[in-house]
Amino acid sequence: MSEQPSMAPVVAAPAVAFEPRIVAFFCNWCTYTAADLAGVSRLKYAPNVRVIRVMCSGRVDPQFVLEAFAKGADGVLLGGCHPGDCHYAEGNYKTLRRMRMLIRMLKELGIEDGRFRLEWISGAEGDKVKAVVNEMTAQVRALGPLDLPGKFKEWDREMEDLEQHVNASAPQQEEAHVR
Amino acid sequence: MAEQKEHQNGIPRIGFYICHCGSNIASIIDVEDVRKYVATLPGVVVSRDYKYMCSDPGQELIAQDIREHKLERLVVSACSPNLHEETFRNAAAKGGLNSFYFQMVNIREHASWVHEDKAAATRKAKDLARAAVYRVRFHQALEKRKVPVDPNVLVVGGGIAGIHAALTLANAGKKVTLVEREATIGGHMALFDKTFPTMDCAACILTPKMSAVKSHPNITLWTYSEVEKVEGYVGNYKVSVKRKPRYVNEDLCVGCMACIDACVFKEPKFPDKFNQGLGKRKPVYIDFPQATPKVVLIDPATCIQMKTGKCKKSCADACDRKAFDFNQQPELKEIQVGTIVLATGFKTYDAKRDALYGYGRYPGVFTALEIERLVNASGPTLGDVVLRDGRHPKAVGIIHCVGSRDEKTNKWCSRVCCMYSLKLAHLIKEHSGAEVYNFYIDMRTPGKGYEEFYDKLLAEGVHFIRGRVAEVTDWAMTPEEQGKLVLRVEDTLAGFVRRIPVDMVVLATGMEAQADAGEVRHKFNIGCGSEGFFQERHPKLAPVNTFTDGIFIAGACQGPRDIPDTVAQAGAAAAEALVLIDAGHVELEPNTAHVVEEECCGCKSCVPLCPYSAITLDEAKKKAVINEVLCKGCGTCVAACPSGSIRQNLFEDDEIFSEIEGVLAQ
Amino acid sequence: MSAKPQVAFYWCASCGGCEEAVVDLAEDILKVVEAVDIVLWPVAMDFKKADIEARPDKSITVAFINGAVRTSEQEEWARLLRRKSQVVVSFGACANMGGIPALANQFRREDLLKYIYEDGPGVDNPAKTRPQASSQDEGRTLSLPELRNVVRSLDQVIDVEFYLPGCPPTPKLIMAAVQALLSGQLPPKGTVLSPDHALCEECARKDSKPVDLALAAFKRPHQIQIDPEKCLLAQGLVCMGPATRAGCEAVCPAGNMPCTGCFGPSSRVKDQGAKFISSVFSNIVPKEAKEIDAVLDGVPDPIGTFYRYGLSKCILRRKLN
Amino acid sequence: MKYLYFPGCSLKGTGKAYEESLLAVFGALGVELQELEDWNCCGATAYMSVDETKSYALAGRILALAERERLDVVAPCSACYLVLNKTQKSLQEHPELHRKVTGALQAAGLDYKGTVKVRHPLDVLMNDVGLDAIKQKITSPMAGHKFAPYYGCQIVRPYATFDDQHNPVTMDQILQASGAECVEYPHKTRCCGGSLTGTVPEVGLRLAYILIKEAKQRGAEAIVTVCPLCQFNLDGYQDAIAKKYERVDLPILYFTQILGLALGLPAADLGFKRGIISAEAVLAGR
Repeated sequence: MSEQPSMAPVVAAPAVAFEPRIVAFFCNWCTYTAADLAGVSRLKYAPNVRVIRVMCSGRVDPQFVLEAFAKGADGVLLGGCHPGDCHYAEGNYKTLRRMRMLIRMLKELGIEDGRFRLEWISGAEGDKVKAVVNEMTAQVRALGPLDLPGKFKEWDREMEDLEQHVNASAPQQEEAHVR
Repeated sequence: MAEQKEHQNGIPRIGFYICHCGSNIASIIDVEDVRKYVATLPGVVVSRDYKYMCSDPGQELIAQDIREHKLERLVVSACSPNLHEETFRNAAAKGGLNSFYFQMVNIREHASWVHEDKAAATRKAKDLARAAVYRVRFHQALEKRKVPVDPNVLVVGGGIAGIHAALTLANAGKKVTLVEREATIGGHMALFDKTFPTMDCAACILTPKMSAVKSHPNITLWTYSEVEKVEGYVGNYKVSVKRKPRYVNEDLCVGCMACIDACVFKEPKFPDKFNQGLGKRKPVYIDFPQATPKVVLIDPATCIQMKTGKCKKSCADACDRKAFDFNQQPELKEIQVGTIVLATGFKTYDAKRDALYGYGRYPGVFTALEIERLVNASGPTLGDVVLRDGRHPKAVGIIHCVGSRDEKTNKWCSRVCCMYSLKLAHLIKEHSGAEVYNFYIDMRTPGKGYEEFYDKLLAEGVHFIRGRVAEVTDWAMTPEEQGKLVLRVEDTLAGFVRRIPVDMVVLATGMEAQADAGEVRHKFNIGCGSEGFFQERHPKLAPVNTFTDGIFIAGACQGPRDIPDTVAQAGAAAAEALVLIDAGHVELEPNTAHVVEEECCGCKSCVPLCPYSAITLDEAKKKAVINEVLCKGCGTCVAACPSGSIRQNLFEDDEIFSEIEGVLAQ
Repeated sequence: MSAKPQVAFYWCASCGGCEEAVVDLAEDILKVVEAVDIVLWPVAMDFKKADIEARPDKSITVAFINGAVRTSEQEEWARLLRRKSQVVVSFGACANMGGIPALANQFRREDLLKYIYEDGPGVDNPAKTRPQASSQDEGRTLSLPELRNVVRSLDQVIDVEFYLPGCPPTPKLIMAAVQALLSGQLPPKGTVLSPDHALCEECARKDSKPVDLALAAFKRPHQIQIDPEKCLLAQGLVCMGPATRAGCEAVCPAGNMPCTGCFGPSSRVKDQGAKFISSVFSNIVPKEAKEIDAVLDGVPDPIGTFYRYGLSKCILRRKLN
Repeated sequence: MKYLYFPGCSLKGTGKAYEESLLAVFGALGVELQELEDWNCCGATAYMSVDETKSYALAGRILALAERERLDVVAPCSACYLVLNKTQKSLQEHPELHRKVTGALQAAGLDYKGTVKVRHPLDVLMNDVGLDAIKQKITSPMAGHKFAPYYGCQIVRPYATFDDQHNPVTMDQILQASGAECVEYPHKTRCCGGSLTGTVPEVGLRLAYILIKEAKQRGAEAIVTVCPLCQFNLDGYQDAIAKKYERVDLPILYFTQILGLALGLPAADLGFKRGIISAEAVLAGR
């Protein structure tokens, strides 16, 4: 059996500097409002975060975090109201609890610490949005690309030869079932 | 400009619109590039950019396209949905499309205003637009929920803001309950002698309104009471109010004050809170002659009967209406209201925090509020401006911006201090003939007649020294300074350091949020800004609304302001409440959750997660059920349902998953 | 060619339990044998690969394939059967989600081989010999299947029509599936052939589950005396029942053991482990990160617990390194 | 309670009375001080202005030695306290500097992670020992004595870690706990003249004179301080002050000396003899 280097990172040294893509889930009442406030205050921060609005951080299913990574996010930021400040009384505590477990799981699955972050940012903390986004962007930039879609493709490349081999013996008129 | 095309294999027909917002968006984001790009996305049949999407022609453009191009979904890239989501939902409806087939993209607050790199901001705008285009496919037709609005109103706080709001609502025929923590309404305004810049007597303009509150048939006045708990939602709040015991029956007392004369303490002995501790009162007391309601109360901490049970109770004997009840207990009242106006006011900055100004160390240092009482004709000295040792000051220094505009304490301008310092300067000079020095950083007099008032004070010979006082000290460096308080200050107009000896120092303390503003806002489920004042929904366009519908804020609980602004805001809050009441119902976002019965296994995982007890287990069917009226749409149960059997309108799993896919697709 | 439907059984990376499950049909198997012709069943009958290769494409009515896919040989068989069959049923937890073999996705292939052929406590291999895909022996070339870097579910290799869940699927579900296939009354492609709600529905302990679990500690089965009547979650055990599809009739809880999730999630859930976390941990007692962590310490192996059968189908698929 | 003790040069030289009284008082209160082994000069304020990075490395060495002991460091000298705190803070806030300094330290077989807490004796007495515990051990209260509590500039500025920047009160409260009275002394954080007495004596002497004169006028029988440099300045230049202005003759003492007396420790163990201006009046009857 030969060792194939297929677990190696897919992305070779990129020609242009790596710009992380961070997906953020912001709760409507605190963090989303804080991001609006940062805008109204014309604070300037890194353009790497894309915000998905939810009513409460409690709506954020750990599946969303995993899905964001799987679809190509280099980092995922989750923003909610400060403990005790949730618009829905206690949604953020529920978020905190489940995300503490998710953090363990991500660690076990080899996703570096800095790629997932949970922050409490109140509606008045536009400056904190700026600080957190800048800090996390720098941190993820230092970690480099995660590129799970690329990794998935790379992993499945080990099946290509055989797929072609089996397909080659298939009759032409038949539609092959193999993926 | 626009791209149009025919579509397409089962994907709904989507219209995309990107707003220039004048140059707010277009100067950073290449809107044409975004427009062209989005036109290539599956499902998009119209893609346009326009100068102001929110304008009438902008909205009309959408409505027309919906009709002409048979649009089935709508995406608008513009500002924050908190601002214009409703506008474009209406535009969709105008075109005959269900309002909720719409998704808004925020590229102003979240992109053009916060980024400088045009290419990166444009990339971000494309990503966000793509996310919305992917998402909107899954949107469903929804209707807003209508709930009735209880016409009764609760006003919390009986200062001038609460008084004005309560009277406005009551005059409009609504039933109002006014709850005040102190024994009397009137708030800070009741402490003042005169009001700037007109110098009309505060009592003269305030007390008629106070008695109007008391006598108004539509107002229930509960003083010495505090809100304990608030439950429910817009239009339907259930409020518990604790009425603290006065140990005097409010319905029987007529305020004759015979009991006060009869008290076993012959002389007033205890510091009088109303007079900022400058005067004394007895254990049975009334704050001031015009207190409303005019009902005495007993301070249990100083009353001998309350402390020991061994007093001859001459006060009770003196009461011919038998109003005394030493066993009175706190009473918990519950009321139903549809809307709430919060007017809980402010507290003044604790002058002790500026150690170098010597408050609490030098008896000659006063706070502005203490001076308000000293210059007040009905105050503890009947308007005589005297030092704590009884001497009359020959020179008085007023230090502005104490606890305001200070990096170390409060950064904000308290807005009223310049003006009230001028007022006090005038009154002190008038009452005592003393030389008065104002030490200011900048004079801020933006208001009708305010600058003119400043001019008048200059003409009166009040001294103005531009400079922040470094310290107040009793260290005399010259014989003239002996026995005086010396203010050391850099006179920034003259350009040198001066030492001004005075007898009395007045600290123009700024305004802060109430000490318990944090607790109060939790009770009412509203927000506070970083300075601790209640947070308005929008600083310009919704200044008296909060993030909780049906709860409005008025006066200095929202931020420092003077009486004219406070009254205007109280009127605005009352009007906002009236809008809801007169509409008779409110429309609620349809973003509630529901359980799909045939999918639910009845595991109850969701039930305890709901803070509003909206989820219950149907014992017969063994399935969870969500009460839509109680559900506020946070989605916590949706995220937590282990078999994915709970759905949330507007935030469905497939909507969010496709938004994730869209934002990351390249 | 016979008029009876032609059926193939095949196994990939599996323990043989799924084969046992077929035998567990007991006398019902006679009805099956009567109704169909079995054209491939390596565990029981002597057919060769060449026999299958020789058949026309799509000439097999239905192929039941169990086991995860880890080697090139398994891949080849899967692809071959796909080509020759009209319907492929992914059979059992390993084929559906990677199963127990997929737990190997937590490790690099190199680390596994090194451990097994060099570092393991029972290994005596001073020459550090490892199996080679191709080697020479007395002039002949010997070949072995390639061990892939990733353990895959069957549908990550080939297209499949239906899934039979379970470790292994129960005879009842197998029989129902066979009957459905024979009758031609087929559900939509992609359907998992068991009820689409959570296991609690079928669990005798369901009513004893309190509304608010309010868990302050998690236990493992050997650490406590398990109450045979009471909801297992309520006893602090990690029971995956609420996040697991029904169909097994809660046999494990009935045997006083918590559900470990072998039926996979409902059709509404992409990632069983993530969803389970979201449900059970949202409602534990503490509110501070530190105290929360102390409770979570009671689940020492999160991946092995929440993805015992499903790591291939975890959204992240495997450990990155 | 156990702390590392960083004496610095002053407490071994001009401020010997401070060391003697400090050790005696802490001993009496059951607080153990373990002198840091192989300590070096803190660099004080002077070295900072000559070569900042090197001076950080110098102070960094002290912190690195201390980190190995896993104890808070007590730095009684105001200059040491300031320099060590400044170093600690700068290393924390500037990763590049931290890298340079640890580089230098590693060359000497040391390392600094940044975990050391630098404490002032006032801070320890107030927040760890507590006023109540002190009061309980007072056996000969200083009733009838009036002092001017003088903090100097360095322990409250620029970092006000345990007390108010402009009106510190910790020493006032400790002196009051010992039974003494404190006069209102608005000069408590004003400049003592510092190094100016050596460089621009006319300014330095004037500043020192103001402090002494004001304290006396306000009825204090001594200035009580926490800083060896202040003590040295105010005590040592009173002859020069007498020549230039007037003779004041006010004893300048350490707060530990007063507290020591109140704890019933013998005056002989508290370094009273080391002062230039005699403190006879304070000791009268003891």
